[in-house]
Amino acid sequence: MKFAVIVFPGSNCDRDMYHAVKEVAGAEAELVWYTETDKLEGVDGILLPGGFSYGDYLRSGSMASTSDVMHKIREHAAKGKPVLGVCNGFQILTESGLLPGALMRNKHLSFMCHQEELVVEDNQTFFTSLYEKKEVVRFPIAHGEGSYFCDEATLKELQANNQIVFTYKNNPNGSIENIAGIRNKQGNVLGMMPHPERAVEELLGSDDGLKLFKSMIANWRDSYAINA
Amino acid sequence: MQLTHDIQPEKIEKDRLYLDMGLSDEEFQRIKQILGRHPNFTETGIFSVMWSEHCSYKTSKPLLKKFPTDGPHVLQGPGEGAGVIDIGDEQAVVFKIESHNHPSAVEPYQGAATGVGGIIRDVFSMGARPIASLNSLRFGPLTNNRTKYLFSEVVAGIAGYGNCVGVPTVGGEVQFDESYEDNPLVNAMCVGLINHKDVQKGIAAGIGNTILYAGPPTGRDGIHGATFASDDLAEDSNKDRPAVQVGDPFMEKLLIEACLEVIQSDALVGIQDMGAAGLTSSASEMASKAGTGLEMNLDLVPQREQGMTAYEMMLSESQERMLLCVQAGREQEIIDIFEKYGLKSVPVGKVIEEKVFRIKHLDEVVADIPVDSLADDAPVYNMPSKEAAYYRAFQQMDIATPAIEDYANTLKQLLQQPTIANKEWVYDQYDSMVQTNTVVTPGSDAAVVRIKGTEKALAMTTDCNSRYIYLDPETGGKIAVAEAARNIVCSGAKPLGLTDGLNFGNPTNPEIFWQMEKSVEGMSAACDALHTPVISGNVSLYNQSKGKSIYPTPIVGMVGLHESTQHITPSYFQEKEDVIYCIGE
Amino acid sequence: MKKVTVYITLKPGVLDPQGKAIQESLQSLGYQEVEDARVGKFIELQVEEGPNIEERITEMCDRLLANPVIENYQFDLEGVK
Amino acid sequence: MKKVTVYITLKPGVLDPQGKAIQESLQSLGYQEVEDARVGKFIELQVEEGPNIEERITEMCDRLLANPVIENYQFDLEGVK
Ligand SMILES: Nc1ncnc2c1ncn2[C@@H]1O[C@H](COP(=O)(O)OP(=O)(O)O)[C@@H](O)[C@H]1O
Repeated sequence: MKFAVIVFPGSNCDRDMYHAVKEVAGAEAELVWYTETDKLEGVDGILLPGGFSYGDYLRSGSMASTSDVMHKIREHAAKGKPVLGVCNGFQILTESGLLPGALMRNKHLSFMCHQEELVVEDNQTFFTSLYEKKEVVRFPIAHGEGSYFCDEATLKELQANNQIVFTYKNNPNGSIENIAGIRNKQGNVLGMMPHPERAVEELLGSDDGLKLFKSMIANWRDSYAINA
Repeated sequence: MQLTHDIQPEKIEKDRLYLDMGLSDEEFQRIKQILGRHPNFTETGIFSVMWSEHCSYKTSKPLLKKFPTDGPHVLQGPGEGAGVIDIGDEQAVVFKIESHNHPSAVEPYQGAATGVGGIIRDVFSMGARPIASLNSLRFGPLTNNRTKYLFSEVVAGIAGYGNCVGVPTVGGEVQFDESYEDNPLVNAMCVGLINHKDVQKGIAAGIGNTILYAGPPTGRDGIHGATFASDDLAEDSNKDRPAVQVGDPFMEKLLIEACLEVIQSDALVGIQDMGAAGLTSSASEMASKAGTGLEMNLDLVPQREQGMTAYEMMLSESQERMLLCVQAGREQEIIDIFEKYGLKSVPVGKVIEEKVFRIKHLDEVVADIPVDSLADDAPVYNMPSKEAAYYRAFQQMDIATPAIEDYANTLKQLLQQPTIANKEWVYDQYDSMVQTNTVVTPGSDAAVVRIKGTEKALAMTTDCNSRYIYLDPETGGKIAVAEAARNIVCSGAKPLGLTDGLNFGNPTNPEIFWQMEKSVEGMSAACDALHTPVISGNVSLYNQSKGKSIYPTPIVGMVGLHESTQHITPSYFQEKEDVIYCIGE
Repeated sequence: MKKVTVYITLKPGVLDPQGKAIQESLQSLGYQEVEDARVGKFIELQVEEGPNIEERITEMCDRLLANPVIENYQFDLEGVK
Repeated sequence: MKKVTVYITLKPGVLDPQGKAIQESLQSLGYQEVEDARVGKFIELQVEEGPNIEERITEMCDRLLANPVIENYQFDLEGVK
């Protein structure tokens, strides 16, 4: 499976994501500068890394969400291919409408960086099939604007369609329904605030995130094997 | 409106306008001698910033000579943007500490943010990728509202800038004491990783080569001169224009990536960041170090505001700017790299044989100065030193051990002291994990950052107990170095070397100078004993609060090497049943 | 050249922790009379005059300046309310 | 109850990186006509009526709402300019 890690001006977890999928999870991966849209041909999975694209000015993720590469990513997603957005990547996905809702300033206003416990609410997804349902995992968070918000109707829909994939055990930022990560209805686009790519090596405190990347790779292999 | 460069050189002398720029009578006479004529307004400004303590170390130089700066593994000692130490396998670690005390007292968020930005630029302008930041902070007691504001804004500023540029803030320290009430200390340290072959120098070599300006346009940020020529500026409607620099971490992030790509090009000759005294210091130092001269046309310098004078452009401290020397004819290759990151870079001058610093603006030569005089002819002062009266008195005190009745209660009281209490409120706001190398996060004695692709890791810490240093500067200086080294060793690493941030009061007071002298001697003795050379540093003087000097605060930033990540030890208890030992007396 | 000011506010019902913090700080400073605070932002644009200026500004707001999930906006063209 | 709106802007000459990024982003979306953008914020306060309301608001601005080193402010009392 070949991943592209999209690098926007101001992305800063791009190399971390690359390291996690390529050097630790052992997949093929390439860093793709946001203007190099032709490099996305032949890519299987798209990873939108964390950071401060365009300085997070105006609203986090807003300027990146209007860039040309997002059209390509939208097409890619429409074909049912996987897209994962982490932290700023999640903000870009909501800003571009690929995922519903919005990420707002943390409840206590300041930036927070530490490990949090998450609950895997749904292990029937492309991204989480190697986890147990309700498994508790430890991922770092690092964000100032990670409080997930959506209106009542959207929330009902998310719940009805099992789109809530991760929740916080001890909600650190004021997200509604403790939401830490959601997927789209089709199930091929996942956005989450916590950083799985920072949790792939025991040495750094947790390798609970590795199963997320391994799930993607395994599910890709399965569907590829079937298609072939 | 009268423009500053219309002020006649004779008037500068007659009205002693140079005093407001920080030059003494003797220094002004010396400038006249060097030039063989009266300096004009712009030239006076250029000398004043180059001969300031910040750029010339005129009072601290004799003391800094005492530090051991050499060792078999030192690749670059003090003198460049940051020091460099070999860590084997063709890799090296680059680090330096820098103070931003006065800007942070005026505008704490931006002051602290631009302090972080500045020290990161020092590190990547050496060609290194910044891999970690630390900070060392001092404030008055937290009971005061102004202090609370300063403290929370400084921390927010460090977080706001550091998190955005993607350099993890992995450690630091905070102390609260009355002596810092109006004069907080904000020192930031940055550590970078480099391959030997990539080490850059800030030189403008090769006659005819091009001087390239990269980064955002120059504005009137941080020009401290607005007061002295008030008659001149009276008609300027923006008289109350603030001298505060505002940081743009997004710009800095682009600059890091662009510069690290640029250094791979052999079209690049030299590179330096525009720090304090902006264009003036970067350009003149690059020529001075290369033994060349430099000619620059200010009309080519990108400008954020209209009608900027040569004086303003030369002294502006607008952030996130770099100066490069590029092989003539190959400018476009470099410009294209900056362009990829959306950054502008433009030729603004060239290297010349004649060793002068020649600045043109609006078809006039506005400065023509022998270039070496700016760096090499700066005055050096051997200040008088006198043992502090309080010290003698303390030495004569009887030593008494306080009687403790309730140990548990005393311990609890101690732990409630803001200086001792847990600092999670601070470091939780810092992204300490970006770059996925942080093995030991803040909260331990030393932070540990592994080096991908090797078995190695780096340990780093900042330390200084300024109360000890106040009580006994020499012993206190030794203790500061020893504490840092202990923190490194406890993490399992071997100390490599250190950077020092010397924060003191007014050096013209002989008792303050004595504090400086003794603490530097103490630190030097400890460095010698521990084989930890001083490879970079910073001096901040005239720190006082309510007319009283701050405690002498020479901060030690130390880096150590783990040969294997298997030897990393955090400072907290790990498992039940583990045995606790106490080593030492 | 026209000056356009775009005012962006959080939709009613969307929590505004920053506004709440400001209100609490004001109260603790002794301004008990402050019963609510909400924070918005405004963007001043200098726009070269041209046809359809209003439509183009509306477009800019919809495409970039405001996020319809959480924000409302309105704008003033210089001199015109 | 009075509604008070405090408008806070960066002083002229102070760098506004956010404004600059917005301008560039609008330009790259095809709005070449946008020559400058500067960002400010506004705070809507609901204030119980009382004596010296204007002085008290000025005080709030000076003490908390605006940062006098880099920002200017002005305010509207509902209906009054
Ligand atoms: N300003 C700061 N920035 C980052 N980390 C900090 C800061 N202050 C304290 N820390 C972290 O908390 C730890 C404990 O700090 P402190 O209470 O000052 O004790 P110590 O004397 O061990 O340095 C430090 O070693 C560091 O890891």
